[in-house]
Amino acid sequence: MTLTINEENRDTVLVVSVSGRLDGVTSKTLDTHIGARIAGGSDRIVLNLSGVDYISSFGLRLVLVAAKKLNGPGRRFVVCGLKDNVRQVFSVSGFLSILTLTDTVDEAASAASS
Amino acid sequence: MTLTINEENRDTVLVVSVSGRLDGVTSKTLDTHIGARIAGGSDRIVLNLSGVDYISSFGLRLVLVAAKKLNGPGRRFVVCGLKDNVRQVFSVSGFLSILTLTDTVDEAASAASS
Amino acid sequence: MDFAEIEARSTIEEIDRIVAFIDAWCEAQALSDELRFKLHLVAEEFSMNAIMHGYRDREDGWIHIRLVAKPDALSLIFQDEAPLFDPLVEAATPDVTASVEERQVGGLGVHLVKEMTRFVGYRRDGQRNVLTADFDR
Amino acid sequence: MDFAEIEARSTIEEIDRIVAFIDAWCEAQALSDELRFKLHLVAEEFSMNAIMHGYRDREDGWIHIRLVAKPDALSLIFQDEAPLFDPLVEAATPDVTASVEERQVGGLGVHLVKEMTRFVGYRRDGQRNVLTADFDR
Ligand SMILES: Nc1ncnc2c1ncn2[C@@H]1O[C@H](COP(=O)(O)OP(=O)(O)O)[C@@H](O)[C@H]1O
Ligand SMILES: Nc1ncnc2c1ncn2[C@@H]1O[C@H](COP(=O)(O)OP(=O)(O)O)[C@@H](O)[C@H]1O
Repeated sequence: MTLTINEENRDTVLVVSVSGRLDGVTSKTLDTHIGARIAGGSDRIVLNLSGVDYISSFGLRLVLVAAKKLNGPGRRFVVCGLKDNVRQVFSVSGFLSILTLTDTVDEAASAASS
Repeated sequence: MTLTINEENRDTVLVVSVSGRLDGVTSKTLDTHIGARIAGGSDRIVLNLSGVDYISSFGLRLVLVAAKKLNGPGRRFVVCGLKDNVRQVFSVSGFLSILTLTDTVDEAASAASS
Repeated sequence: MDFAEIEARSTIEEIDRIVAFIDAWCEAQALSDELRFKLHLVAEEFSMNAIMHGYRDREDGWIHIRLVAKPDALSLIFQDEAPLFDPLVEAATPDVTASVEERQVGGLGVHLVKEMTRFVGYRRDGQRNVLTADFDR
Repeated sequence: MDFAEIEARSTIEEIDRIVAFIDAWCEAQALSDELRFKLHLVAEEFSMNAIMHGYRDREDGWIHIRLVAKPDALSLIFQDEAPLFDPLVEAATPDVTASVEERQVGGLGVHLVKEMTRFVGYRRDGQRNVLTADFDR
């Protein structure tokens, strides 16, 4: 398995792009990574999942944890680039209606900087 | 920055290949990942650093933590593929003499399976 | 009727082998990406629950997965020898409409399994928990 | 004499900006990979110590880094306004010969800085900690 975490600062927004499988182990890894970024002061984060083909309940957990941490004034958490199977998992879990979601990274970055 | 964690099982050995910078944040991320693998039962691990151009004291910390966890009967931790700058950091910290190190992944995997 | 099976121990380390096993079978059966995705998901949720909750800290527990292809359906049969637990009855149903603040973290595994299958059933068979998941082809 | 400077706040988030700042300067000065590596290392160790230990939970602390190129040397001057702390005297010297079992985790940052520089000095300047690191070109 390969997990890649790529980060790019776009003004005040940190774009975290992930590729690979978000399973029980890698989700915990990514959770730690994003948790460290938030603790380190990144309060506007885009999570780009366009490279993620697989997500289980562990992946949903990390997404919800990040959304909770970044819920509040001056904080933003936007998820983008869901592939069909990932979108279905978000959909049946009710995540499509409670999270801010966009198709592209550009849309996500502008939503997160607003 | 980009952190890539690639894993491959070679018989009883898990080869974890890392690319990117091992700084204060990414070292914690990788520490969590390897910690989850060890907790999950992987007790023979090769850490391939051939894709790592930069390591700070935080990277050394994670390497030592993994070496401590995998120190004992039936357990193996082998590090391979150090680039020059990374090797110098290992050298001045005394890590070259206390860790099992090899040049190639193949050598590391066979050292770890013995 | 085509089928394949794998036995594993109750450690997270075994998940990679299970993933490779499912991939190989999906390849051989020429299944769609969607079905492959669902098989991976259900296998992971069942396996991780058995490892983390069923066997808890035991690493020598036994896990068994069988995949069966029928003309119009697929089945995944999961077995373990952990203490009796029927997740379909016991696991709380998550409130999938709650807002981010209100929403509980966790408890989505069994829910996802129910959503991703046509049918999912539990039975206790002697010392074994047996979970069966059926998918439309 | 060529120089460049950057001001940052005492958050880990700022490390990326510092990294980019050093990269740009090394590029402009056409420095070797080895020198670039050392500048990154020393800047990260100083900055992380100021953020984590000096300013502790304060995110609005002030950090300043100046890079200076002389014909035969480079200097990195690091300043913060955290409480007085001389790492060159106060930080314990790690036992780099201890075995894996005996070896303490941590405490290598200041040691690496000493090893990677020709000279490193500390002084208190009013409310400021000033660390100077010199490198051979
Ligand atoms: N095999 C099992 N044995 C014992 N308890 C289980 C088992 N599977 C699930 N559970 C319990 O049911 C709960 C819900 O499971 P699940 O829906 O998979 O969500 P999660 O594991 O993320 O909490 C778990 O938290 C656990 O308490
Ligand atoms: N700026 C600082 N202010 C206060 N204490 C510091 C500072 N820098 C370092 N220290 C102390 O010195 C110790 C050694 O630092 P260092 O060698 O960088 O290793 P590490 O940070 O990994 O423990 C730290 O653990 C900390 O207690």
